Amino acid sequence: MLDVKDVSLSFAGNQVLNGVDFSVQSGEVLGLIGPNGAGKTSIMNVITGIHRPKEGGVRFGDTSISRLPPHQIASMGLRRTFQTSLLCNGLSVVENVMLGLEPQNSYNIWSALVAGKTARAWENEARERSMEMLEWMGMARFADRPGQSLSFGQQRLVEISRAMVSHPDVLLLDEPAVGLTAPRVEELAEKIKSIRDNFGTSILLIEHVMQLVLSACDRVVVMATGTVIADGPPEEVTRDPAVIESYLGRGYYVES
Amino acid sequence: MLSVLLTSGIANGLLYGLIALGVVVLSKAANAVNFSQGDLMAVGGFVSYSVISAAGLGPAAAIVAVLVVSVVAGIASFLILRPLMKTEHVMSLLIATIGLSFLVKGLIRLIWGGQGDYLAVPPLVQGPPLILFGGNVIIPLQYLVMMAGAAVIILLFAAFFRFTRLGLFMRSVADNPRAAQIVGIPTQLVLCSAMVLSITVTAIAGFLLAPATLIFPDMGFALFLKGFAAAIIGGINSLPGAIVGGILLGVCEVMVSGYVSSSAQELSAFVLIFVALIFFPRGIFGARKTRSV
Amino acid sequence: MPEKIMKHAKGWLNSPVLPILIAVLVGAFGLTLNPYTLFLLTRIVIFVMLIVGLNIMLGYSGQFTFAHAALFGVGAYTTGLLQVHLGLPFVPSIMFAVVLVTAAGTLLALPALRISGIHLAIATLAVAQAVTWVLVNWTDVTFGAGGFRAPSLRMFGMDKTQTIFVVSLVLTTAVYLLVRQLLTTSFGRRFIAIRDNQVAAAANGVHVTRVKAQAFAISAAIAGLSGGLYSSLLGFVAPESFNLEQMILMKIMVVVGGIGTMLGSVIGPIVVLTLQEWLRDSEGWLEIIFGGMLVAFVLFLPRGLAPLILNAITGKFRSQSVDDAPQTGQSLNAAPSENRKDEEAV
Amino acid sequence: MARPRNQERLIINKKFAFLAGLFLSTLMPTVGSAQAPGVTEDTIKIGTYGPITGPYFAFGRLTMNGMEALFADVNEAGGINGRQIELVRVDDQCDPAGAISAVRRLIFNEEVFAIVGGSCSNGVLAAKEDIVESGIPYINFAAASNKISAPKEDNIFTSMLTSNLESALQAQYLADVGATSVAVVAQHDAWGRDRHETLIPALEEKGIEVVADEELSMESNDATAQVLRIQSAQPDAVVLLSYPKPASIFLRDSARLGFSSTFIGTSVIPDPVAFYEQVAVPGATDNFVTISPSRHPVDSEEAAEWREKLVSAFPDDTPHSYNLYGITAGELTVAALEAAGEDLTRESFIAALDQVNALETTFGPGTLDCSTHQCLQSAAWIKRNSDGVAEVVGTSELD
Repeated sequence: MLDVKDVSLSFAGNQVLNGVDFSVQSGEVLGLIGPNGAGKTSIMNVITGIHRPKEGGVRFGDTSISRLPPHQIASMGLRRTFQTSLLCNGLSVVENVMLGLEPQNSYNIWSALVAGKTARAWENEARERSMEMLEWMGMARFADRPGQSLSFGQQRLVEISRAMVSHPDVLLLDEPAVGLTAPRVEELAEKIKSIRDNFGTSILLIEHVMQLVLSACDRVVVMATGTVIADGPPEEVTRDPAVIESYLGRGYYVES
Repeated sequence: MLSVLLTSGIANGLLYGLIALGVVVLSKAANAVNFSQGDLMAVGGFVSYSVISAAGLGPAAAIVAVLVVSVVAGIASFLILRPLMKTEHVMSLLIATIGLSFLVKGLIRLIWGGQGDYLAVPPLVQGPPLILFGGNVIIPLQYLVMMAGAAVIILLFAAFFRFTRLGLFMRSVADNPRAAQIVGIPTQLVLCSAMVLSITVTAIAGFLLAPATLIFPDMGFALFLKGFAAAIIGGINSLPGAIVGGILLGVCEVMVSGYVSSSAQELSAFVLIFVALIFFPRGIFGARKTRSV
Repeated sequence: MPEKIMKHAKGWLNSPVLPILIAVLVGAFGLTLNPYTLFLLTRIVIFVMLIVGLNIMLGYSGQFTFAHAALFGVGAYTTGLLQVHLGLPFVPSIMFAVVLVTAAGTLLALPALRISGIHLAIATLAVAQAVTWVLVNWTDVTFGAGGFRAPSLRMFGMDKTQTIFVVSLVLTTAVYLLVRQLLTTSFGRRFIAIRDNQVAAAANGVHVTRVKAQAFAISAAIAGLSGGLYSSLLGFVAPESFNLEQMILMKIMVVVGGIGTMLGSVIGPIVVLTLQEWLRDSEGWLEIIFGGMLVAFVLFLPRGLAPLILNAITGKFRSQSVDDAPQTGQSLNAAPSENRKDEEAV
Repeated sequence: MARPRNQERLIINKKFAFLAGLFLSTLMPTVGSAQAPGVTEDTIKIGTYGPITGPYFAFGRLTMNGMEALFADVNEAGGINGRQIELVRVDDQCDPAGAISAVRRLIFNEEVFAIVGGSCSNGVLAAKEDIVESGIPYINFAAASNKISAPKEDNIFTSMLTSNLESALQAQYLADVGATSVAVVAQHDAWGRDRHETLIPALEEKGIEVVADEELSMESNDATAQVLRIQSAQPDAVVLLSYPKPASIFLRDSARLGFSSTFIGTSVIPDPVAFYEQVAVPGATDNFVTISPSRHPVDSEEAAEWREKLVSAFPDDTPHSYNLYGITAGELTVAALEAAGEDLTRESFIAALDQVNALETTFGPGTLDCSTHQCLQSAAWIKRNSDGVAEVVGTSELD
C-alpha cells in the first residue's frame, strides 16, 4: 500500500533519517514508535511531501510520491493529522472538516461568486458529508463552534474527521493521544480501530503512549536515531532487547 | 573617479549599517521589526539640533541628550508594545510600529515643525577634508567622524554581546525564548533592553548623520528602509553582516548613480532589496535557521 | 424562541437585500448633497471597494503586502492614460485596467510563494516604491511626477461627481455582495486555511500556490477597478495619490474597521476618511491621532470596530473575557473566529 | 481692533461648521441674498488652502501667515470699504484629493467670496476644473506650475512666479553672463519635473547646451556621483532644480571634490544667507546666486517691520521668504477689492484684477501686471555677499 524505501534526509548537514525502510499494508494499523529525535515526524513529513528525501523514495500503490507537493499527495488519498492540533481558527468545526474535501471540489470562481448551481450543490453535499463524518465521530453537536473553543481531545477528533471525510486510503496520525487521560486513550484506540474497520483505511500511527500502541496497532515499527531498529507485532517488539534498551527502558516489560 | 565613488559609498553604507545594527539587535532578541526606527533616528537628529544649534552646547552634551531621549523613547516603546512582543504577534507588532512611526513623525512636527523646512546642524569637526593618494580619495571630516562613530558602536556591541550577562541573555532569548524563560532569564528585561539598544544605536546614527545632511521630519522612513535592506543583505541576525550589508548597499547605490544614471539610484536600492529578499533571504552572514512548521 | 428570531434575523442579514437597501438609501441621500460632501461620500464609497479587496489579502488570506496602493495607482493610471493617449471611452479603459492590474497582482503572488510575514511586507514595499519610480520616470507615457488630467465620466444628465458617485455606488455594492458570497464558499475557506495554517491546508489537499495567487488576483482586480473609478473622481492622476502614505492610510482603515471582516471593510473607510476630513484644520494633530489610533486598535481592539457594532446590532452580549481578549495565535492574522459567520452579515 | 489670533476658537468653530455642513447645510436651500457669496455688510470671507501640515507645510502655512498678517493690518486700518477680511484656512496636505476637497469645501460649505491660495501644483491642477466651473475668483499664491494659469482662464490669476517665467528668466540670466553650456541637477518630484520641463526648452531657445542632466532625490545624503559626472562635463554653470536639502548636499560635495562653477538656484531657495547656513561649508556658496519672487530677503532691513508682525502673530513659526509671497498675494487681493468698490461682486472683483497693470507691492521685484493673469513677471537675483548679507544683485524682467 505505502512503501517507504531507504529514505534519508538531512537538515543543514544533520542526518535526520538514515535509510528508513518499512511499509504499511492494506488495512492494517501500523504503530511507529521510538525515542524523541528518532525521526518519526520527519518520516511522516517525507511521506506527506512536506520534506523531500535526500535519498530513497516513497511509493503509494504504484506511484512514487516522494517528489510530489503536499496537496497533490493529499488528493491521492493520503491524509494526516499533526502533533499540535492545526485546526483553522477562523473556521467553524464543520468548515474545518469541509476543508478535507477540497481536492474533490471542482466548481470555478464564477460559480462561487454568484452562488451558481454547481457551487451550491457542491457546498451542500460537502456540508452533508462533513456532518455525517462529525456525527460518526460523535462531534456533530460542536459543528458550528469555532475550533478553538473545543478541548484538546475534541480538537483532535475534529482533525481526524477532517482527514477522514474524504475516505482516504491511508491515514497518518502524529501522536493523537498527547495530553489525553487513560479512559480517553482507550476511546481513541477504539475509534482508530473502527476507522479501519468501517472505511478500510490503512493507518500509520506515531505514538509515545504505549497503551494506545498496544491496543490499537496490528504491527509496530521502532525507530531510533533515524533508522528502523525493529518491526513486528506489538508483543514481540516490546520484548526486543534493542527496543527496551533504546526506547522503552529496562523497567518497561516488568511494569506492563 | 572610482576611488572617490567607493569612499563615499562606504561612508554612506556605514550609516545604513548603523541603522541595520538597530534592526538586527531587535530582530535577534525580540524577533521583531520596528517601523518607527527611522523616525526615532530623525528624533536623534532633531535633538542634536536643539542642543548644538539652538542651545549652543557642544557635541558631548548632544550625545548625552540623544542617549537620554533614546533610552526614554526605547522604554516607552517597549511599554507600549510589550503585549505584542511575542513571536505569534509579529504582524500585529509591525502594524503597531507603523502607528508609532506616524505618532513620532507628528510629534517631531509639533515640536520642531515651525523652525524652518530643513534644519542644519553644524559639523562636529571643522576643517579641510582628508586627502589621500594624491586626491584620489577625499574624505570629509564628518565622514571620518561617522566612520569612527560606527566603528566605536560596533566594538561596543561586540563587547556587549560577548562579555556582559545581558548580552548573553539576549543571545539565549533569541535562540529559544521559552527555554530562556524556563532557566530564569528575565525575558522582559531582555526584550526591553533590546528595544532600548536598537533605538539608541539608531538615534546615535541620527546624531552622526545630522551634520552631514539637512534634517526634516520625514527623513526617517527612507533611511529605515535602506537600513532594513542592509540588514537583510547581511543576514538579519548577524551584527557584522549588518555593517557589510550596509556598505554593499551604499556602494551599489553610488556605483549605479555614477556609472549608469543618477535617476536609477533610487531604483537600484529597491531592486537590491527585492532580489535579496527573494533569492537570499538569509543574507550573507545569516545563520541557518530551520523553519518551524 | 429568541434563538429562532436570531436565526431568522441572521438569514435576513445574510441576504443581499439589506446591502442593496442601504446602497439605495445612500444613493438617494447622496444625490441631494452638494459637490463637496458628495465628493467625500464618493471617496468613501470607492475606498470601501478597495478595502473589501485589501481585506481579502490582509484579513482573509493573511498575506501582508504593501503594494496595494501601487496596484490602485496602476488601475487609475491605466484607466486615465488609455483615455488620454488612445482616446478610448471610459468603460473599455477601466476594463483593460482591471485585466492589467489583475495580471500584475498575480505576478506579485510569486514572491509570496517564497517568503512571508515581514519579508513579504518589505519586498512588496520595495515593489511599490519601484512602481512609483516608474510612474515618475516614464514621462513619455505617464506624464511623470506632474500627473495628468484624466477625463471625468458624465452620464444620464448628471454632473461629473454625481455620475461617478452613482457608478461607484453600484459597483461597490456589487463587489461587496460578490466578495461576501465568495467568502462563504470553498474559496473563502481556503483563504482562511492558508492564513491560519499553510501546512495543514496543504496536507488537506489545498493547493497553496494557487490559492495565494487567487487571493492576490481577486484583490488586485478590485484594486484596479477602484483605481479606475478614483481617476474619474479626481479627474487628475498623480503619483502622490498612490504613495506609501496612502498605503498606510489603507492599513489604518482595515485595522480600524476590523481585519478579516466584511463589515469592517465598510466601517474602516467611513471612520478614517471622515476623521481625516474633520481633522483638516487640526494643525498637525492628524498624524498623531492616526498613529495613536493604529497603536491603540492593535493593542486594545485588535478585531476592529466591526464586532462591537455587530454586537450592538444583534444585541448579543458575550462574556468579555472569552471573546474580546486577543486570541491566542496571531491576533490579527487569525483573530475572528466565533464572530466570523455573523460578520458576513450586513 | 482684534487680530485674528484666536486660532483655537476658530478651529473648534470650524469643526462644528464642518459637521453641520456635512449633514445639514446641503439639505437646506441657500438663503438668497443681494450680496455676493461670502460678502456681508461688514465682512468679506476669503478662503485659502494649501499644506498647513505635513512635509510641505512651509509652502502653505507660511504663505498663509504672510497673507494673514497683511489682512490683519488692513483690517486694523478699517478694512476695505468698511468690510473686514475674514480668512478661512483649509489644509490640503499637498495631496490632489485633499486639494479638491479643500476647494469644494471653501466654495460650497464655507461659501467664501474668493480663494487666494494653493501651494502644490498637483493639488491646484487637480482642483482647477472645480475652480473654473464654479467661476470663483482665484489667485494662486505659491504653486508654480505654468499649467495653472495658462492657457488663461477668466477667473484664475497667479501672483507667484510661474515655472516657465522663472525658467525663461534663468535662461536669460545665463545667456547674459555668457554661459554656453549648462548642467542641470533636478529632483524628480512634481515640482522638480515641472521646472525641468520648462527649463530645458528655455535653455535651448537661448542656444545654451545642456551638457549634463542629473537627478538628486530628496532622500539622498550624498551627491558624489552627480558632482563627478557634472564635473567631467565641464559646464559653465549648474542650475539646481531642487529644494534646499538636495541642493546643499550637492554644493557640499562640490566643495569637497573641488568642483566650482556658477550655481543657479530657484525660488524655493530664495534666501542665500539661510542657504549658506544650511550648506555650512565655508566658501561653498560663493558662486551661488538664486532667483526670488521677492525683492528683499526676509532678513533684510526692508522686511524688518513685517518680521516683527509675523513673529508676534505666529510665534511658533520662524519668518521665512514664503511669508513674503503671501504678502504680495494679499496686497494684490486688497488692491483689487478696493478697486472693485462698495458694490462688491465676484464679477467686479475679477474685472478689477484684470485691470491691475502697474501695481507696486512691498516685495514684488517689479510691478504686478495681470493682463496675462500671470501677474508677477519679474524676479530678483540674490547673492550672499562677502559680508554675509543677502544682496540683490539685480532684478530681471522678460524681454
